[in-house]
Amino acid sequence: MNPIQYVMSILEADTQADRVVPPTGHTVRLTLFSAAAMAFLAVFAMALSMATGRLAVRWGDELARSSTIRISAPAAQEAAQTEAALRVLSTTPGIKSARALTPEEEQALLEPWFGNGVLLSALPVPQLIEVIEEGDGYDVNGLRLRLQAEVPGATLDDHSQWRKPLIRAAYSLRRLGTLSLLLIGGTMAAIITLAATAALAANGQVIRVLRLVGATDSYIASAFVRRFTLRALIGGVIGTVIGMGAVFLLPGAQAEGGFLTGLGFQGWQWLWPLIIPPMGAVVAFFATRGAAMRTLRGLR
Amino acid sequence: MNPIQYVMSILEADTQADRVVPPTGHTVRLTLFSAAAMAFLAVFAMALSMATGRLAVRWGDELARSSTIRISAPAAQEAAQTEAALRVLSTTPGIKSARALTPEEEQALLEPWFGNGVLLSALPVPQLIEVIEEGDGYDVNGLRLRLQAEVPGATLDDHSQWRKPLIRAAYSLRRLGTLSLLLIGGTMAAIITLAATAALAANGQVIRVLRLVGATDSYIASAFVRRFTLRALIGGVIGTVIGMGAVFLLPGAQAEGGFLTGLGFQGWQWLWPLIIPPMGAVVAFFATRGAAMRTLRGLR
Amino acid sequence: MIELDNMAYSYGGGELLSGVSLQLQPGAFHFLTGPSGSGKTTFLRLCYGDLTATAGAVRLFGNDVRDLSRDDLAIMRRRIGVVHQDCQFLDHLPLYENIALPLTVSEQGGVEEAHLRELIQWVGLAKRARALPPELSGGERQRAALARAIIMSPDVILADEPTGNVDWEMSQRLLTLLIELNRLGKTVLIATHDLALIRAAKSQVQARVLRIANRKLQFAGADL
Amino acid sequence: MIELDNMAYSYGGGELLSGVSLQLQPGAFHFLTGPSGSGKTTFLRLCYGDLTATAGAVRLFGNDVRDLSRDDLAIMRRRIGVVHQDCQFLDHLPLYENIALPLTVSEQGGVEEAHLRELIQWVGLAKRARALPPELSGGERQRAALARAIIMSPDVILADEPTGNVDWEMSQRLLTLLIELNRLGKTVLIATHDLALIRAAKSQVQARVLRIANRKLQFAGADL
Ligand SMILES: Nc1ncnc2c1ncn2[C@@H]1O[C@H](COP(=O)(O)OP(=O)(O)OP(=O)(O)O)[C@@H](O)[C@H]1O
Ligand SMILES: Nc1ncnc2c1ncn2[C@@H]1O[C@H](COP(=O)(O)OP(=O)(O)OP(=O)(O)O)[C@@H](O)[C@H]1O
Ligand SMILES: [Mg+2]
Ligand SMILES: [Mg+2]
Repeated sequence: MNPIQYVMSILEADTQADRVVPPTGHTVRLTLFSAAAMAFLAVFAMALSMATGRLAVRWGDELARSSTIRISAPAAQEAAQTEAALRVLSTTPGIKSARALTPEEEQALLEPWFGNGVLLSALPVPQLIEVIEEGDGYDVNGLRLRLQAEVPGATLDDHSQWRKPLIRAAYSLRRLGTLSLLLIGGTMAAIITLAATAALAANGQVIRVLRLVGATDSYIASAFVRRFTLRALIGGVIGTVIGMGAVFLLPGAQAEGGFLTGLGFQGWQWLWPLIIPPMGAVVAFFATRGAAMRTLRGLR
Repeated sequence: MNPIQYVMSILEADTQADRVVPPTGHTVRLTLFSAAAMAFLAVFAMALSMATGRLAVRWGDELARSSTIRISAPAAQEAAQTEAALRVLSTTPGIKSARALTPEEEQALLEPWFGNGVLLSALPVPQLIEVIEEGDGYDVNGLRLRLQAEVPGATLDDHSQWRKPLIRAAYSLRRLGTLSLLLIGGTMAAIITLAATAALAANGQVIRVLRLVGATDSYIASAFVRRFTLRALIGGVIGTVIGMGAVFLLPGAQAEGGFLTGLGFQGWQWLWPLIIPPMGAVVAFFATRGAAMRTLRGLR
Repeated sequence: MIELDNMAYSYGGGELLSGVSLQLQPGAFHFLTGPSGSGKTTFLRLCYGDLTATAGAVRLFGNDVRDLSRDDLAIMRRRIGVVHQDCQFLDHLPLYENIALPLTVSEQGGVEEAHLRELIQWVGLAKRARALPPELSGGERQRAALARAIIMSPDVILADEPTGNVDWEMSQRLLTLLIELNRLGKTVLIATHDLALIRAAKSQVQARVLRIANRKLQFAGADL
Repeated sequence: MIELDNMAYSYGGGELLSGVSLQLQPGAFHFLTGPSGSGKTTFLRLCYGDLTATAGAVRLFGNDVRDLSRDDLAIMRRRIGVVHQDCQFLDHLPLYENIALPLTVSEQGGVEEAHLRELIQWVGLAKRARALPPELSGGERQRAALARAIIMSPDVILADEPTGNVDWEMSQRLLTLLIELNRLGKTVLIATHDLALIRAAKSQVQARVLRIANRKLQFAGADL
């Protein structure tokens, strides 16, 4: 049996055993639609969450993790002090690498200020050391004290002054993405629950008749549960597919490699939205079961 | 009549004339809840939209709108060339202001590179002119050509190289906010419509009885419309209040004045979410009216 | 009051009624009989404009049903009291409010409390007036439906099997009520299977018996 | 089969039934009468475990109803065919599927096509078998309800006003069907207002008549 046949067999099973549940009607359509709408929003929330997550990781990596040490010393001592600073850095925990910038690199950095016609050697340019952190980073104050003691001409500039807001922004964006994912997921579950409950309440007459002709609770409940779970699943698939299509077609979704690559999924992230329909179905399953059992408990 | 009395009178009017519509039940609760849930999400989407809007405006204003001109000339000519450059700038359309930086400002700018022990006057530091744009900005190439002709030592650095991605990011965030507002607004309308329709379909029996005892279409429709519109309004108010409360309590919502002030409203922006409940009510009004009329058309 | 002119009706399949002509005059008292499924309920629905004839004409108070707007029809229905075979109520309202419903929806102002109470008393529901419809017995529902049909003092009363679920004494009581209303000039048409009821009525009022047979409406002979 | 032992019932207000004792033996044929609202429907609902007695005991096939689990009760119901006063169907299924519903939900395998067709024929619904319940006349629904009650060949048949909406000939026909089932050993209990029906039955079968009066169940005398 190939997968398509398998899916078709589930859909057909529905038309056989569950004929006792009204096949269409507003309540079923409501379940279908709310599952679809919520799946659609959830895909977007997920895309937002992933995009902000990516952004946070990138900013975190590229900006937060580097700092600079400036050695301002008489020309004769500069090389020695640079050496000393590098030695201190190599024994500081939390530092991945440290390296003195070459004159060319320093010139490139200063170009905006002096233009490219200036000979660096003519300027008292301090030697710069680029420090890359690792793990949780290093202890800024500790390092500053050690440098003060061992390398008098060194000044540590950990970039945090002007970069911290960027990092904060990135993490606040990421929190925002996660928050909307949670909010929309929660609302999705609540709406599907309520739609299934309302749909079931509208079918009180059906439940009463079935009970009167001798159907057991589990027979009645499972007939409803199958139908509504299937509807939620189908709705979820429809919503997810439309949502993924929309995300794919969004301008800027294609990786531009810019500062913020835009809303979208990348690579294996496209697999994530696929969990939305099954989750909707699970929610519908428990909601319908609960509602059916509650309705049944009121009957003898 | 004070406002509270007025609201109470609306709620009571409902208990008088509209007793013919079942007061509670899953369908009404569904309308109430979906209006609330959607209002809640809409508040968040609005907050996101406003936060990103603010961010875009700030980045746009602070980063995009300034550029720098560097005058590298022999010390004797520097003042004259600076004058000339300022003259050129004052006649360039799209420039709001241009001003030469004071030595102190220049020193502050260069501090990260040289430390604060360096005497600027000892360095061949070029004179910097800060240019603030206005409107659509100036013609970069045109200005560059004019400067080349009139101020040989001037170099224009329009910051766009490294600032453009930031601007792009800001605007892409803002688009994202607007997009989620539209998505959630649309879904909200659709869910309220469907809930009202399903609620009405579940009340087909009520409509039939009313029609049989001689109620006119407009009587029946307006009884339902009043009730469901009121429910959508109440739901919308509840959702909006909870949403606003949640936004208010979000960490980082309090203005930190940072790079991204976090999700939240500022000042008069707190008034914006107040349009959500009436909008939900309007949607419910038309949805219920349409559904009632459709149900009625099937009856004689 | 109600005039049927060579009217025919079909639900889509074959014709159920055809060539039906009848004039219900003010003060007339009619019974309608016929086997189950012969079209009695259908006939009544045609008489109050719930269905539209597929051929011929139905005139209510002089107006052709096809020419009536939906609102006209609703207003005309307030002059016709109907007891439906499957008594339909608003399940969330207590019985007395259900009985007063035609007054409520006509927006003609409040119910005369005393009149309502008297009527409920007459149909034997005084004790159950505050019960919800689903809490009533079959016969109680039928009596409530009759009370609702006559609360507006309509010109015409159409009753579909109004005594199918009540005991003999109660059905006599309801019959007496309908005969009294008829004496006040109301037109009464009762669809029923209960031949004993028809016989009882004939001894009190000049009632005619209509019978649906073979898609036609006939006057039954004196054999009842 | 069904045993009531000094049973009482109240819906919350005063007692509706009290001190009711009765044994329905296999092969018994009973009628149940009483004024409208006296508790006939309530009595039947107690007999198939839809309500639980507030005092005394009700035993179905030897089991106290209070001791039955919900599933036991459902399975026991398949041995009791019930015709409800307000015939309830699944409005989205055609008539023949509604009649076969007890078989469907018992998951005991398919319906015997021939048996189903014969039964539908007998209650005169052959032409309407594919109609949906809302498209049926009142009498047609009642006949369908009876057919549904007996499709499983239950041991006990409880019928609440099964002939309230059908004509005299059809009611005779339905009575014949019930009498025939009784001859096969089924227990039959019919709640009805129709004294003519009871008289007709008494000439064909040894039927006893129960009457609810003043909250008590009594055997009616020969005065019927
Ligand atoms: N669910 C309920 N809650 C409260 N009271 C009820 C409920 N069901 C029935 N009753 C009341 O109990 C009494 C008996 O009802 P029941 O339906 O048993 O009467 P019945 O003998 O079948 O009458 P009928 O011949 O009119 O069908 C009635 O007065 C009815 O109003
Ligand atoms: N909505 C409908 N669609 C199709 N057929 C219908 C519809 N309503 C009724 N019928 C059929 O029309 C016929 C007449 O129905 P009607 O209800 O008028 O009968 P009746 O004389 O009132 O019968 P009873 O005495 O059983 O109430 C029946 O065979 C019924 O099945
Ligand atoms: Mg009928
Ligand atoms: Mg009863």
